[in-house]
Amino acid sequence: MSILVGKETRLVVQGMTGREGGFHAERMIEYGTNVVAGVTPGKGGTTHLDRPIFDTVEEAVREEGANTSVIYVPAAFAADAVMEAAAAGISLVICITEGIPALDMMKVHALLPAGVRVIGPNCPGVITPREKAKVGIMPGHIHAPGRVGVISRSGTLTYEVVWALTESGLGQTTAVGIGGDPLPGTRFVDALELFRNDEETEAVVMIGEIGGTDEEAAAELVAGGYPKPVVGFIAGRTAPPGKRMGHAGAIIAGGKGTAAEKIEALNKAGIPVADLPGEIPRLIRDRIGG
Amino acid sequence: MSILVGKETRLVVQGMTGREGGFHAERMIEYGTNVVAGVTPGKGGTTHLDRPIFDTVEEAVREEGANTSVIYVPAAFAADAVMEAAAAGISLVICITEGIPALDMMKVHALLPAGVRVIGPNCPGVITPREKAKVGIMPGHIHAPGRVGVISRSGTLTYEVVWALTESGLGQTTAVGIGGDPLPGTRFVDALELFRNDEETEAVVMIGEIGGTDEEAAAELVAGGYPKPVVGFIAGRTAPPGKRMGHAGAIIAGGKGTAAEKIEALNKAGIPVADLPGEIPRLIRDRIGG
Amino acid sequence: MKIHEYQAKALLKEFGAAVPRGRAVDSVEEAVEAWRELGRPRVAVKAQIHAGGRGKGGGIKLAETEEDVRSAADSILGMTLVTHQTGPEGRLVKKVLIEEAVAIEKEFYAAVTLDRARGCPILMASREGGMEIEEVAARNPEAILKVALHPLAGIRPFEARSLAFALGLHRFKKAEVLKEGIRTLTALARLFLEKDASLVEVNPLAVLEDGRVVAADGKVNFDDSALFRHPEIEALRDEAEEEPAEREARSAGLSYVKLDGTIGCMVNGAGLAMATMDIVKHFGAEPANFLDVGGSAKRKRVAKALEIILADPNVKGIFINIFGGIVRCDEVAHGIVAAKKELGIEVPVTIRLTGTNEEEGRRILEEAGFAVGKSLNEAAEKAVAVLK
Amino acid sequence: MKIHEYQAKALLKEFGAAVPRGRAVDSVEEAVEAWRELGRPRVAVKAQIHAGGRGKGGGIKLAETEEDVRSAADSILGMTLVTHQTGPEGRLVKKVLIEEAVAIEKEFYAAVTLDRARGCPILMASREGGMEIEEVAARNPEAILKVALHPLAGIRPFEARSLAFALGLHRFKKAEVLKEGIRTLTALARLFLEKDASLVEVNPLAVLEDGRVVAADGKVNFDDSALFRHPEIEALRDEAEEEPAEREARSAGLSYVKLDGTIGCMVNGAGLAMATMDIVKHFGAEPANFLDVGGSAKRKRVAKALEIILADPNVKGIFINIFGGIVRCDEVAHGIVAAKKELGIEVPVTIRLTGTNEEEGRRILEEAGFAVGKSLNEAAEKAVAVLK
Repeated sequence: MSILVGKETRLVVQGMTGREGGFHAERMIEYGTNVVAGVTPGKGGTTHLDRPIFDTVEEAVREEGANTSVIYVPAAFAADAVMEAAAAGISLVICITEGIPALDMMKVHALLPAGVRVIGPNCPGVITPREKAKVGIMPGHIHAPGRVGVISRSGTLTYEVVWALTESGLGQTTAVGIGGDPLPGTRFVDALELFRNDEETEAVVMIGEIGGTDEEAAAELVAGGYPKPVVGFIAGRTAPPGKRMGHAGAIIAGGKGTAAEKIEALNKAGIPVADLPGEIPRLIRDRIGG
Repeated sequence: MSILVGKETRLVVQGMTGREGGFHAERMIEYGTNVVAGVTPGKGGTTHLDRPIFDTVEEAVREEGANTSVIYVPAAFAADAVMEAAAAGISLVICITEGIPALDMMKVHALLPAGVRVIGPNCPGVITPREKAKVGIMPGHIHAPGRVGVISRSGTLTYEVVWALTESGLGQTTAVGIGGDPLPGTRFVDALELFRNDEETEAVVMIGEIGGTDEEAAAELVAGGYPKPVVGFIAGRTAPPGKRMGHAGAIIAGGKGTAAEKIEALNKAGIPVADLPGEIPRLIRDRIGG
Repeated sequence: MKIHEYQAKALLKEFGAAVPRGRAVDSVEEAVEAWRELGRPRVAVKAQIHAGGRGKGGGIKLAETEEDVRSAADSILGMTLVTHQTGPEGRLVKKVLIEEAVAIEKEFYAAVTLDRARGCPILMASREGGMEIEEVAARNPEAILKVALHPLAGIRPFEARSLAFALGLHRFKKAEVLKEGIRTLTALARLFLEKDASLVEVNPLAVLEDGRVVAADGKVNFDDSALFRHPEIEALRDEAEEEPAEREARSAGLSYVKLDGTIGCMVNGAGLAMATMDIVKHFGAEPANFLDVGGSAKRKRVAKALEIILADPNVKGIFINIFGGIVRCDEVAHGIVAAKKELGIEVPVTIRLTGTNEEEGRRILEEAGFAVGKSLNEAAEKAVAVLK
Repeated sequence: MKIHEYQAKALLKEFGAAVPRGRAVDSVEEAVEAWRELGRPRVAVKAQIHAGGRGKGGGIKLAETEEDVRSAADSILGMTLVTHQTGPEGRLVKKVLIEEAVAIEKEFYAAVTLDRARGCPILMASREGGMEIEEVAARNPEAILKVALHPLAGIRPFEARSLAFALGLHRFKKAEVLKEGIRTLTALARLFLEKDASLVEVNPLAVLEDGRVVAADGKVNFDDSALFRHPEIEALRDEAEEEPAEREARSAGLSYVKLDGTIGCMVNGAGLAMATMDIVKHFGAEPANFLDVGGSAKRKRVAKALEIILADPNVKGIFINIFGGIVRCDEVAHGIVAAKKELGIEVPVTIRLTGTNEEEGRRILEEAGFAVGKSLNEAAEKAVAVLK
């Protein structure tokens, strides 16, 4: 068993015939992901990477039984693509696209049917190494099947941590990139809930950063009782207030959302916070042995 | 026990200082309804009929524990009044106002928090004679505590049936006016569900009319298994197609929604349909005796 | 409220749908002028009345020359057009639309209406354009594609796109058909939501040989309850298209529908009014009208209601059925007495009165020489019997 | 994106909020002219820069006579205004707003912003106007009233009304204050939603002695991601208000923030870039900047990034940290080599490279004379050590 993606994943790639979508669809197929179809309006009836291309997600669901979608659609159209996937009966929508207007995502959340989960936007995706399922843009080769769940607002910083876990022999159960936008579809608390009952996951790493209060919410959830050790990292200790640090969500606004506040909240909840990414494997081993 | 309104009702009257609202608030108090407050923006701090008037429903809930609202607000502002009540934590909103734009009600339904029930609009309200609780505009004196639940799209036609039930000695448990609009907040199927487990209700009368397919949906529900006898009446056998018969919802559009179709659907579900309102008590007695 | 085709097309255009070039005119001279302005093409001369089936009734003609245009406009303007929707009395044609005739490659159907069961607007479309949708629905319901719209979100791009693909708009040689079709479907939905329409129907929605997608016909009805916030729509009302008695009733705050029978009915409440018509029929007569005097029937309004009923020459008897609730029986009685004095009612009147202030109402009416019943069945039977 | 007060007020007015009469000008002569046009009232002369705290810094002056206006405008235009938000380098004032001084009875605070935790826009207001909201939030959070808005429904009448009552706007002698306040709150919310703002703040929202409610100050920020659909907002951009290096980076597709340290950082990915800054600090130095070369860092972009870093005179060393994923290490290496050739890098450069095409990247760099590490910690330590 795994969370979010695995052997049961039947993936449709929205924007598969585009440059980004095509490149990553190929990498996903190479890795072993079950990519069943692509969607590009107007290219229905063709094939790409030996997969059928449809005009609509609805057709991909009907014809190929797609249950998961990954979105590589330009920002102006991406929110609509998420809603199309949700309306077509896709239950997990992973949105890679960066730069979607905040208002569009608010509307998406207000309209999302019950039972549909969105990951992202502006995220690297989700990977479950043991089941050879990679949905997103992360480099597959740095991952290894293992014991640790990873939840992160970042992309390359996640790779850094993932690689440290791989090198240390701990590996990953599933790594979830929840994305760097201010309104992620899945937050730390949601991802923690998913890992809660995942038998293979022995510990969870939370990679947070400045901005918002999602790390604090996660700390509260863990303080309320969480069955496995959680270890944290917070990027942006040296970030100045009022400046957006790349990610739309990484901003200390009105004096709130500093790294210091988050580290304090995590520590209070009994979550050790690493000073350097490289310390994370040791913090985990201290707790789960091996 | 009763459905919808009863001894537990703590009623706030939205539009209580208006002509209609004031008149009916007085009638409701006379009947025995527990009217705890009125709301008229700008008149907060005054009293009317010995009840405190507030500027907002939220204050009526906070200060007086209102749990039910009745709306006598002009059509242009009524949908907003429903949403205000729902947002303030009122769980039952009975909207008397006629002539609310259909689009406004669609938006209300799309925005209604879970657990909030709307009755109406364009309805006479709800009355539970046994508990002296009358919320709406129906004349109280024609009702009598009894054994029959009443659900109706009409106003005076309901009174006609209620009076026949009262004269016959059958009386009513609760009479629910669901209203004559095309998009009622509570439909026949919903009201039937409420009566399903109401111990005092031995039979239910459904008073339908031309337009829409809510009677057909109710027939389907009953055909699927309903624990008490249901008797029907359908107004508009002689109504021509394409013409709105007073109620916004009473129109045979595109050849659909005729009385004949509805009567057939009810009969198929084993629901006898009275030719004349006066036959209803007999049809009920045939089924529940007494 | 209904509006004319030319008005509907102007609205559709405002919301981004393409329509054939054209202009509505009142006279033959203007018709010729409009044809010249269009560049003297082949045109359709279309009678502007609030009813469908105009073609079969001779209300739509094609014309290519000035003479043709003149003669078509001359024959249609001023005619009384009878279609299956006008009733046998027909409608006087006061305006014609002079419109460029378009070269149609394929006809579709598209409409937005209210889905009562789902409680939302619904966008419907079909490849079987030019036919009445009820016919398609009866014969081949699968052919009608439906998209339920969210009342707050309006039409979302993927919804319009999916429908356009499902209709096969991407299969035309001209690639722009798909995009044009999406734009048109979006326009229909936006018009429906932004103007509080109750129906927006384009039939046929025509794909032209040159790749354009145009609303070759257009029908838009509005939610009467929402007209208060659309004065620009209210201004489109053509009172001449309404039944005069219904118009008069509406302005008096009464709800009245003329029917073909002989028993005039005056009732308080729409449901009871329908039931009363049904009872009249049950006892063997035909109702002359639906009339709801409303929930706060004052004497003046009651008198006005009787005046409207009496103006119908078919009326041979009147049945008044009042169940007093908010409406007080004495107030109604005063209205009936006033009407009798002012209008001199000459047909038999049967009255059934019960509810609030019933005794006082009965006394007033009996003093004025009316008999008053209490039981609905008995009164109805009597109302019908007096005709015989 | 930020805009000036005068631009914010024009937008607020467009959406139905009242603002004091006034005009923004570039010169002393125009300032006097604007004052004359206003009817020679008492006016405020307000420096237009993208930063708060202007009053304390001498950027806002009152004037009543032509001489006053002239001297106020003269002293403010062209000044370098330093406030707690500008940093010590201050901002050059190129425009002043000449605005009617209003007689304020009471000051409120009102704003719409994004509530990240709830995922919706939030309308906030407080009776403690004129103060910074953070201060109020810290001292008396109960004083801040909040209404969570539905992103599709926008602000509903009852929401604006409830907030206006909660603020006590119905308690003013002038009855119109309530209605005016409701209109203003509604305008703020509509502006936020219709223009994709990230902040709409009116502080103070002033109730005037004559019963008017006006936005005495106004601040509007926009969601950068949504500017593509608001060219009219993009047109309000004042590039002179932006840090030149940040502007240059933005147009090259780089995300760059200037800081005060000495170690220039070039990283791929925003999270890793922040973490890299933190590591530099951890080992005892200060980062000179945040710089994310992005997810598809091509050699040209890498070279540009180095150019921007090197233009900062504080930079004493460069730390390049690349975790190749989509980004290929060889491509980055080519960019570094190209930059070295073109720019002649004179400060020490420490490189950490790992991930996709790492070997090739390492080879290219080593051939060009760079040392390349693999471990982040070691590389960071070394980057900091070279300074000492």
